[in-house]
Amino acid sequence: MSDTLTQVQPVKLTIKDFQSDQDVRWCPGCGDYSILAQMQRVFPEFGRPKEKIVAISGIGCSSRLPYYVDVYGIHGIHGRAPAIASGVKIANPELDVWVATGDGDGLSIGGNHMIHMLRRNLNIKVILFNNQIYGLTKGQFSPTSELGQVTKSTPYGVIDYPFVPVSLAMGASATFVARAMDRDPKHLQEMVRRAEKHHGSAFVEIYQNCSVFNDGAFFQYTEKETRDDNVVYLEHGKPLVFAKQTKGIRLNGFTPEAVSIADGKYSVNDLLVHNENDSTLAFILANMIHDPNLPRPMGVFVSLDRPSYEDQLDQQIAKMKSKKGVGDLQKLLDGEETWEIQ
Amino acid sequence: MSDTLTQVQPVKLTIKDFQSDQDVRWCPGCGDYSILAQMQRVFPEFGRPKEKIVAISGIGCSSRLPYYVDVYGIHGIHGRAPAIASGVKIANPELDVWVATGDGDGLSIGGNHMIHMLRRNLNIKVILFNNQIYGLTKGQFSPTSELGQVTKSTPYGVIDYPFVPVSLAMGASATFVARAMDRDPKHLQEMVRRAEKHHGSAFVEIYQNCSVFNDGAFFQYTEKETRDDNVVYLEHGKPLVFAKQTKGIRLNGFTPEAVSIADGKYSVNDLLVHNENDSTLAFILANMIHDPNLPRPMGVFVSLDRPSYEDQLDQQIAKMKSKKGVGDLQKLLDGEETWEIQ
Amino acid sequence: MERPIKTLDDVTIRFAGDSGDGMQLTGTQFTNTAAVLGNDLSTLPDYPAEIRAPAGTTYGVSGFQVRFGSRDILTPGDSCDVLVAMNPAALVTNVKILREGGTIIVNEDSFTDKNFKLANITSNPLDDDSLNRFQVYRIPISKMTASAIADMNLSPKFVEKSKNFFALGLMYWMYNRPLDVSVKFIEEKFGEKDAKVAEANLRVLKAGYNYGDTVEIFTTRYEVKPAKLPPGKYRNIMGNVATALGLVAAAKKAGLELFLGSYPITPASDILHELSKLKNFDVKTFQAEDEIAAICSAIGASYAGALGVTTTSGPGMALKTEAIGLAIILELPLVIVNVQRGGPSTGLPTKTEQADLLQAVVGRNGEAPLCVLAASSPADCFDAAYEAARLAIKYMTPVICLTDGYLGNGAEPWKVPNVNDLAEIPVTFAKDPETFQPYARDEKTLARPWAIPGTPGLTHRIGGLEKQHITGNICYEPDNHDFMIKLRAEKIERIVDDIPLQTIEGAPEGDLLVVSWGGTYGTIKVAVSEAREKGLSVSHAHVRYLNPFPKNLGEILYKFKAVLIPEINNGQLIKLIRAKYLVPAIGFNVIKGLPLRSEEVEEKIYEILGANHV
Amino acid sequence: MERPIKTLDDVTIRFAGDSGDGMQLTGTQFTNTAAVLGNDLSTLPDYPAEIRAPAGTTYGVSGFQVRFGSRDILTPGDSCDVLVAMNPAALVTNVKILREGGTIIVNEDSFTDKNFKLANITSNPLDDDSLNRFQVYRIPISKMTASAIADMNLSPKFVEKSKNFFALGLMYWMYNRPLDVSVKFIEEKFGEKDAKVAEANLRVLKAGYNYGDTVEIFTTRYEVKPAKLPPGKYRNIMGNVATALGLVAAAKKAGLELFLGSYPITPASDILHELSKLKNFDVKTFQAEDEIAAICSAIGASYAGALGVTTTSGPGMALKTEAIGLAIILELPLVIVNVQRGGPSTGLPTKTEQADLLQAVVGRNGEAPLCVLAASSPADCFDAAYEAARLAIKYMTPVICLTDGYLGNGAEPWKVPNVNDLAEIPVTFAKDPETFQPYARDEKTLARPWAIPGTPGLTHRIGGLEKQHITGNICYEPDNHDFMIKLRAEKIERIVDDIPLQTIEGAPEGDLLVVSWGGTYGTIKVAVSEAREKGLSVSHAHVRYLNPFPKNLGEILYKFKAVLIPEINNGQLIKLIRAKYLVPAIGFNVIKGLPLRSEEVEEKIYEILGANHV
Ligand SMILES: Cc1ncc(C[n+]2csc(CCOP(=O)(O)OP(=O)(O)O)c2C)c(N)n1
Ligand SMILES: Cc1ncc(C[n+]2csc(CCOP(=O)(O)OP(=O)(O)O)c2C)c(N)n1
Ligand code: SF4
Ligand code: SF4
Ligand SMILES: [Mg+2]
Ligand SMILES: [Mg+2]
Repeated sequence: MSDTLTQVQPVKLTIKDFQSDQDVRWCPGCGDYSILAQMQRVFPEFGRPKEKIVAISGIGCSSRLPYYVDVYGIHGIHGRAPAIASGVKIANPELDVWVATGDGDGLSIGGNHMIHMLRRNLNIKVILFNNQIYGLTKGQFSPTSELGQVTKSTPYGVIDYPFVPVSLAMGASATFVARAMDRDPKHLQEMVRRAEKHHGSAFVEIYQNCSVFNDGAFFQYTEKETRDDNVVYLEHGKPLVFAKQTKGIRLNGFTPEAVSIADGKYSVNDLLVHNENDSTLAFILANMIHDPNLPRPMGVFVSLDRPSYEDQLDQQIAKMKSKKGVGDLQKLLDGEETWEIQ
Repeated sequence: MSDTLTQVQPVKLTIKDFQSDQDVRWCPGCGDYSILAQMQRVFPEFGRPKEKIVAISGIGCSSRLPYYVDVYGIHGIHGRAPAIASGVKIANPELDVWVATGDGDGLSIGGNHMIHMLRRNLNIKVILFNNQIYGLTKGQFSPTSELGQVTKSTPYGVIDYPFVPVSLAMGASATFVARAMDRDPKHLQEMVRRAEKHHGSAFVEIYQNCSVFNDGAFFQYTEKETRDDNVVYLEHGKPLVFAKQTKGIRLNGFTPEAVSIADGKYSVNDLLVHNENDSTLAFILANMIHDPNLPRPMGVFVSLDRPSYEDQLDQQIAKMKSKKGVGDLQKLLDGEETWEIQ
Repeated sequence: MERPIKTLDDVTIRFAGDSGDGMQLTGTQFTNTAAVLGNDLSTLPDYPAEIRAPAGTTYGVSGFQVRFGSRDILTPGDSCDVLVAMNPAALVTNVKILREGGTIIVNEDSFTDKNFKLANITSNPLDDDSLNRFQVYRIPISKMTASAIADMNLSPKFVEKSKNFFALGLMYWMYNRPLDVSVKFIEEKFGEKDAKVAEANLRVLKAGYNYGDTVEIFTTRYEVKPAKLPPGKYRNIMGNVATALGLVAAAKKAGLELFLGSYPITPASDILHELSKLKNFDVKTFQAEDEIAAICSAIGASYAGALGVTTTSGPGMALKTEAIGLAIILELPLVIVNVQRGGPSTGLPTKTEQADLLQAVVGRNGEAPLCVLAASSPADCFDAAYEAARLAIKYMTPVICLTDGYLGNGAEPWKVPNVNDLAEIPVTFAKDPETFQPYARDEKTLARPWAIPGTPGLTHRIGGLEKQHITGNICYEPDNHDFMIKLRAEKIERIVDDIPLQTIEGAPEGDLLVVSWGGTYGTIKVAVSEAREKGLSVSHAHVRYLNPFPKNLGEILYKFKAVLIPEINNGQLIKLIRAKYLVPAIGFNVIKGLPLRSEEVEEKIYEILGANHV
Repeated sequence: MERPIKTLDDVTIRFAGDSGDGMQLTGTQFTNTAAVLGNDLSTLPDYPAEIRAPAGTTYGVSGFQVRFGSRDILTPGDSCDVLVAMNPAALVTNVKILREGGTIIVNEDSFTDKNFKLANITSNPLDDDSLNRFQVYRIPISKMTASAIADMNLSPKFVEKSKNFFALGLMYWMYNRPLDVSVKFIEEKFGEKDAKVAEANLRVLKAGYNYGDTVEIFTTRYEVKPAKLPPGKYRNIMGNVATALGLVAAAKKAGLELFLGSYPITPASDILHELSKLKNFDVKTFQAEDEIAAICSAIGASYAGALGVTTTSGPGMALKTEAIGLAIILELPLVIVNVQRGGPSTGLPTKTEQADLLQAVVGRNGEAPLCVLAASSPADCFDAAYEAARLAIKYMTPVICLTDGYLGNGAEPWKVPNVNDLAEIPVTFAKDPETFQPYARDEKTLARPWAIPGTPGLTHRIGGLEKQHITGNICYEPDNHDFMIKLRAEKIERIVDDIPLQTIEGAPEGDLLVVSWGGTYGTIKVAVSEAREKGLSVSHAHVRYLNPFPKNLGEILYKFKAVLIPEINNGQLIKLIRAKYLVPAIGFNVIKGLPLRSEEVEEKIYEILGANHV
């Protein structure tokens, strides 16, 4: 079912090709603009005709994304994008299917479809805009809002312990999990590229600033002044260093610690080396979120090989066709036993 | 809100007190009988009046459980037991709330409610009957069915990669996760006891034999002849030994290995020691399922301290009452600004 | 021993026993044999919601009723002629539907004190006067079964499990039927895995047959001649299988792949099971995590250019409500099959009902019109599903196809269509970037174009927000909204020009018109025919298209002095008809989880027409 | 400078600007001041689905219409007298509802080429003839704002954000209103956090006021005297707040804790926001993961002895369908509030509509009857919610309370009830183990007992399977099912004896009866009054109870020659009325996401009665 038959030459497109004729309607200063731009920037690199790409979303500010990318798309209903996308992908595995969703859409009402899609490993790419708030409905807390956060529906603070989206995806046996930020465009682009390359479900959480209802929620990670100290970039096979190479992460048992590698006690050799193929390590890195003294990891947490759902389905179909022959409708209707009445 | 005020003396009840007047209607040989019996056996130990206990379920063979236990109960709709239970518990935190669910009910249609309940850490106990099949609807695959399993809806074998319920619960930041088996009643009783003792959401997966549609799925773990070799019991602070103390589990990096401690190469001191308070370890143990050479862990994977949802809510209420005073309805209706018309 | 053979027009047998006794299999075997012999027939499986409730209890009783005849068989029968009861519980729960003078065959061995207790009876009904009105045969079925295979060294459990074949063999003897259909079945089903099991079951089957032949308690055998059905090729078919085949056939005729997104639920699951076997027909079945994902995946598949289908029953249908609204505003083809069951809520999951009609027609948020039609018999499920798919594709709309538990599980002979004779289902995908507009309209049908991903130059986005006429862009304009709501309604209304006029059985005017829909077709046809034979002026209109109604339905209604609408619900079609046509229709509503009985409908007809009973 | 002051009966002002321009706040401030001055009033917020679409675009325009008067104000006005337009987009999108000769006040500074382009216009409308029919005032609002706070060293962004206070001040001057309500507001809202911000906003507000006073372009000021409302204590209230208060009041009166399980959705979220503030009233709000969990948690809470409530809008209502069926068969009290919005599907999320009525009444699988009622004005949301809770508790049933986006977001003066005067809501929990049966019935209401966990001796289990009469045990008996379905229906029917008779405004018989429900009350009352004043024989019946209908509704309908049912849907109440009473009612259906206009209804009345227009 590869489309190399119909499409020998990779297509040359530019960012312009991926801009639709619809006006972008997000608030000024919204992080969604950057995410959209990075996707539009990276999509041409894939060398795929844009008609082979489908963007599916649910409901939320973030879920408006499909309108703005000039590919095929469905702006679905709240939380159901992974389910709609699954149908698209299974019906036509030749299509590149992207899901745009939010922390509410993808993890609250749509949490179940998300985890089931991940375990099935459908070759679908999820971009989850995490702004730790419900934007479109004007500021209620979401499943990633922080304890104590004051929102429209929690005037005295959130008491719901938040999900760690990366951990949840790991728990659901996801084969590709990454994290990026709206305000680090280069790295975000790279994560989009990596997601595209992965054969299977790719789950990319993006820290996204909601300038109206949760402004600055991620500024400690995203802003130039504080980013170095508070973010550690994950690179496969490389030690975890941050703070301009002055600090690093080492493991104490299963517990990650931030250590200085500038004062001589520890060197780079003592540090944890990232391994994208190790899901336990990914789980450890995901849980760094719980320790305020640790920087926030960005990058690919895990990337594993596992057959995709639609490949297996197509194999099953091919196998049954070769075993039983291509189905003959008349025979099927006749069934096993017929009789004639004259 | 503790009920010590109203209830000084613990109540003395027996197994009979927890048997309802309804005929039990499971198939002969079904593992559900044992689970029911162990719960009825352990409940009297809690010293709680049975009227303070509520059992909530969804739909499925397993979800019939509430009918058979003489406590308060709701046989709800498919997948929604955790949501119904949340309402019961929040409305009256004095009640002990138990959820009975199946691998389909609790992880397929009800997966979202399950993970959200776990992250909120409502003090609710979940008994998940995992028979790796849809029993009540006569034999379709479930989210825990194995790859390749032939069922009514997968005549050529399952291609959906299964959930590992324990991992999923870990990914959802559950505070208590355990596994037991229908055919090991003593251990199952112990897990029920442990769940009750935990203050917060407790998730107990039980391997349960469906004698009609998936007979023997767990026999390698549950049956006398093979159990010793294929099961390792987790005990806090103790090394992981199995096969009549002849083998154990050691960690190679993050990877568990089964080693002999009988042939002198390794001793008990080389083995992994269980620590219920370590969620990384729990994740590693959960993933042992993927290695067919490893025994299946049974017991408490993790038990963590975290405030329960309803405790925090009650605190918030108490705080607001002391801050604003107990609400005065007339004042509330009047609002901030009224005017009189004569 | 030769016995006199008496010829009968039709016979109704009910097999009843424990859920574990294999009554469904026994009934199906008897049915298949009757079908192959050319009888017309109709079946009614009737099983409990528990998989296999404890043996011997009344709530664990599973029944299978089959009516077969040499004349037109329209219903599985209001009452039965023969009751095969494998234990006391089966006897006590089923005897009330045995006709006066009917035959009871019991497994005498099961009439033990323990079983009386389980059946909630205090004494042996075989020994008191309670069965005086019937002909009772006490047969030691368990013992006979055991002795038939005594030398084979099989477990007592096996013996217990195969005794149904003894009963089946006996019935074959009694109704003078050949064993070969069941012999073949046993050989195929068990033969491959375990020759011994096959051998044992065959022996038991034959032992039952021979028992009738040998033992001198049955004085007569019966014969039911083939039915004079229209010429053609026939097969026996269950409603759910027919639905599955109708969907496959429609997809093939349309040149589309069939995609089923579904979630198991009784009594609809068999459609999923059937379709999941058809991988070599390019049928893709996706068992989703729930009904919402199921329908959403089907919507996605339709967008991608497949024929998206979702199948479910009551509670599952409720869950699909929101997504159906999405499909309506997206204007994508989608077939939604609802195999109705007893409600409300979980209700009576294994029983039949017709109480989801209003939900289908108007049960959504916002103005969300779609096309609704219903099947009228098990075999008709094929045509209904096929037609639903045809309309869905032609009008770019979701279509709800209603069947029910009785239709889905019931069976009857089906005249197999020739594939070439099936209605064409033309599909034109949009191709031209110059003229393409996502919400442009076909002048006649008002359908919008179907432009599938992969088509060069047609990238476009659709969604659940109100859309601008023609462009499909998001549009909050007040006038556009009013226009679009009315346009979507008009599109569904226009289907009226694509569907047959309402037909009527009986005179086109008169004292009473009985209007029915769905699975009650057979019952009501019988009731009306009987009443007409008795000289009453009564006709019958069975409405297949429930939204929109056929163009001439009003005219028909106005020609009768009274209108009666019997339904297995508390009055649903009647609401739609009264609202639309303002006729003072009368309802007849018996909601017992079972098909209506022709007799009770007949009585209602007499009551309305002031005629004398019988 | 003193200007002549002209007294007016009522005035409608529409504030319009970018979503970021604070028009909702401005409108609300003006409203609050009018309320405190004792005007009767009605408001219509009208905002886009985008939070803050790019500045200057037409789809980013947010509007707030307020009508205030010295006489009865029943609607926010079909057209407005004054349009305050903060930019060209606001002008072009709103000018069509300005009356001939009306006043336009524009922020002249925003009339730039860039903004013309964003508003899709090619030339400056202030410079061509297009506004000839209006009185246009071009005011450099941005500049004036900037200069008012020039010395304060605030960012240009701040200046932009506070210019709405200039417009507000100007309107206060024009309508001769005091500033103190808004002064207090500004001090409280900003004062605590940032005294400078408060100071700046106050300066701008006053600058606007003084501008009117000083600059010689306005020749007249207007005055609107207090309305002659019935004596009592009044406050201004929004519909969603009134709903929240109605629920709290009912719970308190019943002696129950209030439990709200909800999931945010426009335009219902404000009810959740309001209730989540009321922790010190023992109100527990649970923001669930979705609407299904929301209603299920409320069902659980009711079982545990709280008053379970769930609030939502269209798509969320659809998702609750299955669980509503459960609540019906469990027979637990439950209030379901649906703040209807434009559909189908996501539809027009911020606009109003009445298209969920049929869904409420019959949109479920199986026979699942419940009680449905609707609020008729923002303040009436209190009574409707209160009454819904009363009936839910008394009849042990879910009750659907329908409001809509217009009611929920709109505001009006509310005569605050005295808590002691509110209807009693007695609650008796079952206590007696000797007599307790889960599905025993109150003779009069047919309600089953409410037995809550914790009660000694009453352990029992309920569920979604059909249950046996009295015991509540699972029961698959055919006759029991029929009986229970009819019993549940009968219970809801009996509510008829508990609700007021249908009232009628106008003569009790005549040529035309206009029937309305829900949020169209005011509009239709105005239309009917106008027509009656013109001598036509027309009356008005506004139906609050939609299931069951009041006992005398049929009688009332039959007394009129014609019946007109205007609805903001494609004909829903009309279906129920035609089906039940067989009257040839005529529909009038304008579905624009906006309240109906009295004028168009009036015209329809003239059309039906063959009367001359005006
Ligand atoms: C069934 C349903 N429930 C609720 C809503 C209302 N709703 C729309 S978007 C949204 C949450 C959006 O949050 P998120 O996914 O985080 O997106 P964001 O706006 O923050 O990007 C909600 C609750 C809806 N549209 N449909
Ligand atoms: C909304 C809805 N969808 C589907 C069903 C049908 N159904 C009932 S139980 C069940 C699955 C049961 O599987 P599981 O939870 O594993 O329970 P088991 O019977 O195996 O104990 C399904 C699909 C239903 N009752 N309601
Ligand atoms: S509300 Fe927040 S997330 Fe939504 S568009 Fe505005 S800034 Fe972005
Ligand atoms: S079907 Fe399976 S799970 Fe259900 S009762 Fe029977 S044996 Fe148990
Ligand atoms: Mg968000
Ligand atoms: Mg199961």
